[in-house]
This record gives sequence, structure tokens and C-alpha cells, in this order.
Amino acid sequence: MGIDQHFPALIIAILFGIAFLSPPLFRWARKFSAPALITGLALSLIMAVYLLVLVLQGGEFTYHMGGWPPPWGVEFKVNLLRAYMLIVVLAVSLWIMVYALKDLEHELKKDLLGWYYSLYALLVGSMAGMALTNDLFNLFVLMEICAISACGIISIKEDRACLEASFKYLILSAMGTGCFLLGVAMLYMVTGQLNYDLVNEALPAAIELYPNNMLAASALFIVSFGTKAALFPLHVWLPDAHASAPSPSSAMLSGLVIKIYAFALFIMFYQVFPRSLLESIPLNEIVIWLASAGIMFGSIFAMVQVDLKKMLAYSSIGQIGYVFLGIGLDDTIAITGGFYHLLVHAIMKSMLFMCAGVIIYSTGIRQIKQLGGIGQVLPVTMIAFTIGSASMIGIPGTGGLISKWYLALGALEIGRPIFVVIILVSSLLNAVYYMPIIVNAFMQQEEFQHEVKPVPRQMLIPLVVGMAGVIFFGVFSRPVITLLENAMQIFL
Amino acid sequence: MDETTAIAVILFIILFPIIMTPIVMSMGGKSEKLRNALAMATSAVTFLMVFSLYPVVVRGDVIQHTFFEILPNLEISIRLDILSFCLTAVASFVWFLCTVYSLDYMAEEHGGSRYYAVLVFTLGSCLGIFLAGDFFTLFVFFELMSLISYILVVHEETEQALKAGYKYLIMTIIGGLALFFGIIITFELGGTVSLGVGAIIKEGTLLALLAFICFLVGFGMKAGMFPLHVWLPDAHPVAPSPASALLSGIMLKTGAYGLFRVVFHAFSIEVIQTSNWDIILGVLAVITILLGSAVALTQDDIKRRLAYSSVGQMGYVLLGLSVLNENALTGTMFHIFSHAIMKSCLFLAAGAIIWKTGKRQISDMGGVGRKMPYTMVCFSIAALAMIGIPPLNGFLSKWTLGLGALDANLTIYALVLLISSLLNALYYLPIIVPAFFEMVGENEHSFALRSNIQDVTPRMLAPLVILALCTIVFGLSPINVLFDLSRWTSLFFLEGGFM
Amino acid sequence: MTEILPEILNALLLLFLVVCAIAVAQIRDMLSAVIVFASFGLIMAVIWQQLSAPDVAMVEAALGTGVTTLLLIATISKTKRTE
Amino acid sequence: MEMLIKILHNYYYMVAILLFIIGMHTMLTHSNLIKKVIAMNIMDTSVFLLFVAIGYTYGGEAPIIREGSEVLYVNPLPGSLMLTGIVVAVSITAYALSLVVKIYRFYGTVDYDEICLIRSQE
Repeated sequence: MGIDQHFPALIIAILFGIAFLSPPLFRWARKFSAPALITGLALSLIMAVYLLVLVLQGGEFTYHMGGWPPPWGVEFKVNLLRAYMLIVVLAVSLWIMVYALKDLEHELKKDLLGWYYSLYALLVGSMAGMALTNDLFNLFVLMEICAISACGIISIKEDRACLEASFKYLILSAMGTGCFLLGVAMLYMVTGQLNYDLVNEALPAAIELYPNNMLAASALFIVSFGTKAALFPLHVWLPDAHASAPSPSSAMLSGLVIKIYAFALFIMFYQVFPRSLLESIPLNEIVIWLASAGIMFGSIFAMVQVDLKKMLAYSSIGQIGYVFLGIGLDDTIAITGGFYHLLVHAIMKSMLFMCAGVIIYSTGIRQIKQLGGIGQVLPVTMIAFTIGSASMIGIPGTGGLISKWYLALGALEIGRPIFVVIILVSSLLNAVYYMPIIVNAFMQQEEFQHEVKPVPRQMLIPLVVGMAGVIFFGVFSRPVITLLENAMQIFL
Repeated sequence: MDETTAIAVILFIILFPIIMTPIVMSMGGKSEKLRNALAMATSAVTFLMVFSLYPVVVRGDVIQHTFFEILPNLEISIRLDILSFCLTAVASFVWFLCTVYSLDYMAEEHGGSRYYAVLVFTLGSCLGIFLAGDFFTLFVFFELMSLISYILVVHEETEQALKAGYKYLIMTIIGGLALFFGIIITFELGGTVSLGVGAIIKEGTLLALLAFICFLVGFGMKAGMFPLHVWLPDAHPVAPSPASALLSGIMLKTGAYGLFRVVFHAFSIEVIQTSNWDIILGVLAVITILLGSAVALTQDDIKRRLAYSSVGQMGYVLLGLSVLNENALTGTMFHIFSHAIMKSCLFLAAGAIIWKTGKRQISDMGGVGRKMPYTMVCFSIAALAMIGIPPLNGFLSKWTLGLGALDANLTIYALVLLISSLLNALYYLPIIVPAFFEMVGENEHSFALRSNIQDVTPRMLAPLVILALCTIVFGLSPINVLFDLSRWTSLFFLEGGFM
Repeated sequence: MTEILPEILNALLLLFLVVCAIAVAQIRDMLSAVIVFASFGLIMAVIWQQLSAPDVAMVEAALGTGVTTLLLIATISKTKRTE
Repeated sequence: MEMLIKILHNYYYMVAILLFIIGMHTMLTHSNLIKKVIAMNIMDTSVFLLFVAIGYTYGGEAPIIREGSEVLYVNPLPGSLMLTGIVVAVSITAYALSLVVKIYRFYGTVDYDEICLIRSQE
């Protein structure tokens, strides 16, 4: 039994370990603290890729924490979809961290950096755990860790807006986790199990006896994950939280944190709940209509924003709607599209927030109106912004088009072209609010008025990587799509 | 020329201008002369390479080649058949002339490097549209061209240009999304979007109708079809004149080309006719023709008048597509050629006048013909061709279209053609007649009074003269290559040889 | 009778819980609200003891009631006492 | 009548859910931040109550195993899980309260409506 058997636990252990090490390291050996975090993230990423290879070779496998098999111990499960999720989380967070190292220097007080790294590692660790765990109560604990550390990386920047936003986020998060725990209690009441697979086995019999319990549990899960993932109309906390946070935190929150809950909802619907439940209760209907409303309203709200980061935050509400739409459409192609969008949006939205971060770093501007002519002074940043926006709209050659293609194809497959129309209308709305920014940035004749600080290379390289990623996943989407389609086989 | 060489040539035609773009862009900083020469050489080489494909096409060969699959059954592929060749040829030809014309026209303008780079890039993507082997590739190039040509539209960067450009951008994106929807439905119904299959959708179901409408919106938007023409009269006039010539002369045709492909490849004549969708197309075409011509009458800005005229002229192309018989399709194809030549000539001539005199209003142009005789003669020839005066090519296309309409027992369409010719005469003659015959002293703005205006340089004049000669040659000459090509295209499609 | 007595006691305790919860929402003086909340926690601990979960009861009494109340009082002393 | 009996049989569950609803209602509707935190605790504790009640077996004893005695034990799993739950709840409370203190320092109030008013005036 080699060390690779323990990789699922090791990934989380490394990240949590770094979370504890970061503050003392920062205190006494400052120059090692950032490299330690980067190394830890890179190491876990390598292990995650190795896990994917293991799954591809030998199919899904489980890992029992401390050697205790379920129903007593916590079980981790690795299959294609979870490995995919894990890699997305780790890769994107590594990428954001490289950018963050420089950006944070001006956004935070110097002595808080160690704590930021700690919270960051905790956040990534909890998300990695949520991608892997196969136990409802473990998921609850990880959700709480995730909520605290996510609020932490917002409120660490001590200004009025951040504090208020993170409190709002915390309270609604607590409501979300409370609902989740109540839902788990409902399931536990009728099945006596907490392990996903065991619950799944016990549920069909339990549904016969206690149909109302299941109804309550599924409603609570939708409310809970909906709140956490900003599914319309439970999104109220998101715009403030994502807009006021330091830019790397915004990138992290918009790019990954809301996605992991969409993934969790997917797991609940397709792994924990038996198929018969989804067919008897129109859960999917609820999800897709809420998602559609989110797609439309997110875009409409984004159009009227004056603050760049707030606009990006509202845009996230629309974009997470695509992921939920894919999940709710209950069709292999659509779900593939949804999960592909999860990846693409993680890259492009993080990149857009990074661009906003660079603009704030270099010029201090947050208002969209003042961005006229900025393309001349910050060309790389604005090109990255252009490519990110193009992907949001779904211009050919970018990843956004591929995910929309799959979502639309899925919607047509089950005979509901109305959702294609919704996707297209929202793309148009995206164009309406992204295009003027780009046009003004490049086409303004008068000179850019504000002072411009030179942007360090360490902030620009991640942007270039992001651009490459968006275009790469727009052109060479085959491997990921194939992987996702294979991953879906065990769920549908 | 064997198939492998032909594929290599096609690839070269598409990629060469695109690869040249950054080179042209970066050259601008070092030497403007070299940059201009490079831009010109690019379009010239492309034009010559297109011509080398002529023997392949005349043999009646169809080249269809797939490079790689982006997604299962969704590939990047190229295709060369007679229709592609016709459009590629006329596009690269006009492009070359416009680039030559730009040399002097753009000499004192700002942002020359950007202009030439975009010009060259748009050439590549435009040819990519014509040579695409499936609807998805076509869509990719279509979006590329539409979005990049935005930079041409707003080149002047005035308030007005930005406003028009924004309208253009939004309409382009609406069109692109509609196209995307149409392609997705086609893919869903037929499992492929390749042009090599022919008649992908075999039944006129509700979903198929939706696809048809989406295609109509997507391509019709580009072609300036009513009611999606709103962006056109704003966007075309604000661009620099050579760019306007390309926008009106060539890029509008991508829409018509797309509809051609939709009618024959995504659907088939039977589906279109049994479901009566040709009537939708016909009615929209008639409205487009009459509306374009009627509104053109009221415009005083010369470039706006030309732009509205383009709307009307594209209506002819759509009309021919809705009739769907041999003569009508020949007329449509030939009108694509003629309109590309005539409208480029008109825009270039108008550009020359504006460049020299700074006047855009038609009412101020009395007597300009005496000061700039060559320019104005070219303008007049092209305008007469537009009206449809017999020996010119415009007459030939209208005549053939009219014959097609009569063959199909649609006398009303022939009547519409006549009325619109009359309207054309009504708005072109008031430009030409005062330009030559206005008496001295009749109007205080008259150009006859001013002495400091001379005709444009030979380099700008040459493209005008060549285009004007083309209108005469391809209307008059007994051996009319373009007309033959049009006839072949029409037969090629009607006899089902295109699969 | 010996069997029904604990049941009645439990029911009463539960009733008390609900009353406490509502009272927390209604009382405008924060310190009083915190004290009511502390009693809520203690009653909860007793109920858990009744439900044969002494470990949870102990933790609730120590952490849920003790630490939380301390934290709340500390917070109130740094902010406003009344609503 | 049957419904009433059902409810009576499950009165632990009913009270737990009632408490959950009271807690959630207070948390979402009260504008005082400290009260929101207290309500959050009530909400969490009510779910723990529900869990412990699920684990309870009528007449069962605490799962402390003594040598040689054969008695009915309650299910220890929910109880031990709730230990974790309580710890998590306390840490969230501590964090939330520290935020409240910070907010008070910046806004001079712990009333959410007033904070919104101040922010809208900025």
C-alpha cells in the first residue's frame, strides 16, 4: 500500500497544515510564507492530477479516513467528476494566488498577509474536501469552514463596506448551513445513514414511508445550496461581498466558491437522491426556472451598475445560473455544458476580477465611467478584459461559446428551446454591458487623465495565462468534454 | 491542379492575410511606405491565388476538406465550389482596388497602421466565410469579420462614429446569436452542420422554421434586410470611404452568401417551397427594395444615400433567392457581382469628392463634375448602371431577375423591379445632372465658382476607372465571364450537383 | 406514573425553550436577551441529558452556553446595550 | 385526531422545527446584529436538538458500556456529531461577534437599518 492511497486525505491535510503554519511562518520567517503556500497548492494540484490518472486507469475508488469504513468513518470518494472538480479548484486557486501575492501588498496591511494566506489555504482546503467527501455531516463541517474562511478573506480588508458585506454574507451563509443541517437531519431521520451511497441505498424504501420528509429535505437543500451559490432570488449577499472584497478574494469567491455549491447540489440530486425522487418531485423544474430568472436578472442588474467590480459580481449571478441550468436540465449534454461552463467561468471571471484589480492597483479607478481611454495605458490588462468579456458573450474561439453550445444543445435535446432563447438573450445583455467598457477603453480619443502606476510583471503574467486558458478551452475543448461525458455516465 | 494543392491554396488564401495582420501592424511604427506596400501586396497576392483556383472550379469540382473536430461532428473545414469561388474572386478583387485607393486617401489620416492591419485581417476572415466548409466555421469567420470590421466603422472616432459603431456592434451580436441558435437547431435536427451533406433539415417542422427565422435574422441582419437594416445607414457612411466601399460592396454580400447556403444546404428547395418559406423571404425582399429606395430619396448626405441604396439593392439579391429558379438565381448571382462593382465604385467616387472638397451634402455638389471630371464620370457610369440603363451590368442583372420572376409567374416582382429602377433614377440623377450641368452663379455654393479644386491623384483614380470599366465590360461584352459564372452557379445548385 | 412523569417534565422543558426563543426575539435590552439565551442553552443541556446524551449536554453547557454567553456579553460591553 | 396523535408522538421533532423557524425568522427580520447572532445560535441548537432526538431510543441509556450489563443504548453517533456541530457554531459565533465589534467601530451602531442608511448617504 503506497503513499498514493492516501492522496485524497493528504491534499486536504497539506492545505490545512499550511493554514496553521502560515501565520507563524509569516511572523518569524517571512520570506518562506508565500512560497510555502504556493508549494502546497502546487503539490496538491500534482496529487489531484495523479488522482485523475488513477481514476482513469482503475475507475472510481474510495478512501476511508483513519481506516474506519462507513457508516462509522468519514469516506472520501474519487471519481472522474470529483477529480475534475478538485483539479479545477486547485489549479484556479494556485493561479489566483500567484496574482494575489503582488496585489495584496497594496490592498492589505503588511502584517495581515500571513493571516490571509492562512485563510486562503483553509478556503481551498475546505473546497477540496467538499469536492471529495462522501459524507453528509463532513460536508456540513467543510461548508462551515468554507463560509468562515470566505468571510474572512473579505473582512480582512478592514473598511466599512467589507465588514458590512461579510457580515451579511456570514448571516445568510449560516442560514444556508442551518437549512442544510436540517435537511441532513430529515434524511438521517428516515435512513439512519450519513454516507451518500448508504443514504442513496436506503432512500427508496424510506420515501414510501415518509414522503413528506423527503419533500422537506429536498426543499431545504435547494434553499441551502441556492443561498450559498447565489441562485436567484437568494443572491442578495453576493454583489456587496464580491465587489467590496480585495480583488484576489473576489476572483476566488466568484470564480470558485459559488461553483463548489452548485457541484454539491448536483451531487445531492444525482448521487444521494434516488432517480425516482427526481422524477416524482419537480425539483429540476424549480432549479431551471430559478436559474433562468437568475440569468436574466443578473444581467439586467449588471447593466445599471456604475462600479466595475459590482458589475462583475452581478454578472456572476447570471453566470452561475448557466451552471444551475445545466444541472437542472437533466440531460447528459446539458450537464456537461454546465460543468464546462463552471470551468470556463472560473477562468474568465477570475481573470476579469484580476483585470479590475490591476486597474485599481494602477490607477485607483473603480467607476466604469472613468475608464475611457484606459486601453492606451494598460494594454495587456484591457486585452485580457476584452477576451474575458468576449468569452462571457460567447464569441467563437473562446470557452464561453463551447459551454453555451452544449447547454443549448442539451435544451434542444429534451425539447425545450425556450432555454436556448434565454441563453441567447442573456448573451446579448452581456454584450450590452461589457462592450461599452471595451469600446471606451480603446476608442476614446482624449488622453487618459489619471495617474498610472506601472504594473508589476507578476500581476500581468497571470492575466496572460488566463487569456491563454480562455482561448485554449475555446478551441481544444474535446478532452475536457469527453472527460465530463464519461464522468456523467455513473450519474445518469 | 490536384486536390491537395487546391486545399493548400485555399488555406493560404485564408491564413495569409490573417498572418500578415500583426506584421502590417508592427511595420507601421518603422516605415509607413513599407506598411502600405505590404498591405497592398497581401491583397494582390491573395487575389492572384484566388485566380489560380479558376481551373479547379471550371472543371466543376467541389473541394471539401476537414481539418479537425472541435467537438464531435462539429469541425473546422473548408469548401470550394463555384459559389465560393465567385464571391472570393470578387471580394479579393475589390479589396485590392480599395487598398490601392486607401494609399492616398489614408495618407493624412490618423491610425494608419490600425486601419491597414484591420483591412488585411478582415480580408482574411471575409474569404474565410466564403471558403468555410460548414456552418460552424462560417459562423466563426462571420463573427470574426463582423467584430473586427467594427474598428473600421469607428475609425474616425468621432461621437457620431462611436454611436453608429455601438449600434452596429449590438446588431452584429444579435445577428451572431441568432445564427448560433440556427446552427444549434440545425445540428440538433440533422446531426451535422457540414456543407458537404446538403439538405440537412428534411422536414419543415416548427423547430425547422425557428432555425430558418434565426438564419434569416443572422444573415439578413448582415445583408441589411428589412427590418434589420437599421444599423446599416448609420454605420456605412461614418467609416472611411474605402472601408465604406468594402462594407457595402463586399461585406453585405456575406449575408446574401449565407442565405444562399442556408437555402440549399441547411434546407433544400423542396422544404422551402413546400413550407412556403420563400414567401417570407420574398415579402421581406420587396419591402427591403422599396423601403431602401424610398428612404434614399430623402437623404442629402451622399454616403447615407448610397448606404440606403445598398439596402435596396440587397433586396434584389434576396428577391432572386426567394424565386428560386434558374434565371432568378443567375440574376441574384450576377447582381452580387454587379452590385459589388457598382457600389464600390460609387463609394470610392463619393469618397474622392468628400476628400477633395470636404462636402458631404448633395445639394452642395453642383458643378463638381467640371472640376473633377474623371471622378464624376466614373460615378455617373456606376450610377447609371445602378439605375439599370441598358448596356451596363446593372441592366443585365435586373433583366435576368425580371425574367426569373416572370418564369415563376410572379409578375408582381417584376413590377417591383421596375418601380425600384424608377426610384433609383430619381435619387441618382439629381446627383449627376447638377454636377455637370449646373450653371455658374445658380448656387452660391457651386463648385464651378471655385478654382482651387482639381481631380484626385492617379493612384486614387485608377481603382475608380477600373471599376467603372468593369460595369461597362460586364454589361456589354459578348463573352461575359461573370454572367457565365452566374449561370453555372445557378445550374450547379438547381441540378443538385453541390453535395 | 413513574414513566409518564419524565415525559411531562420534558414537555414542559420544551415549552420553556420555545418561550425563551420567542422572548429573545422580543426583549429589547440586549443583556437581558443574552441572559434569556443562556437559560435557553442550559435548558437545552438538561433536555439532552434527558435524552441520554450526557456528552452533548456537557459540551453545550460549557461551550454553547458558557463561552457563547461570555462572548456575547463582551460584545455588548463594547457596543450598545439597548436596541 | 390522528394528526394530533402523530404530532404528540413526534413532539421533539416538532419543537425543534418550531425553534428553527423562530430562530430563522428572528435572524432574518431583526435589524440588531447581536440579536441576529443569538438567533443564529438558536437556529443551530434547534437542529442539534433534532439530531439528538433522532438518536434517542425510548428507554435507552447513555452509551457508556459497563461490564456485564445488557441494556438498551441510544445511538451515540448523532450525539458525537453534534459535539462537532456545537464547536463549529461557537466558532462562527465568535467570528460574527468580532465582526459586530468592528462594525460598531466603523459605523457607531449595531443596527442594520441604520448601517444601510449610513451607507446610502455616502
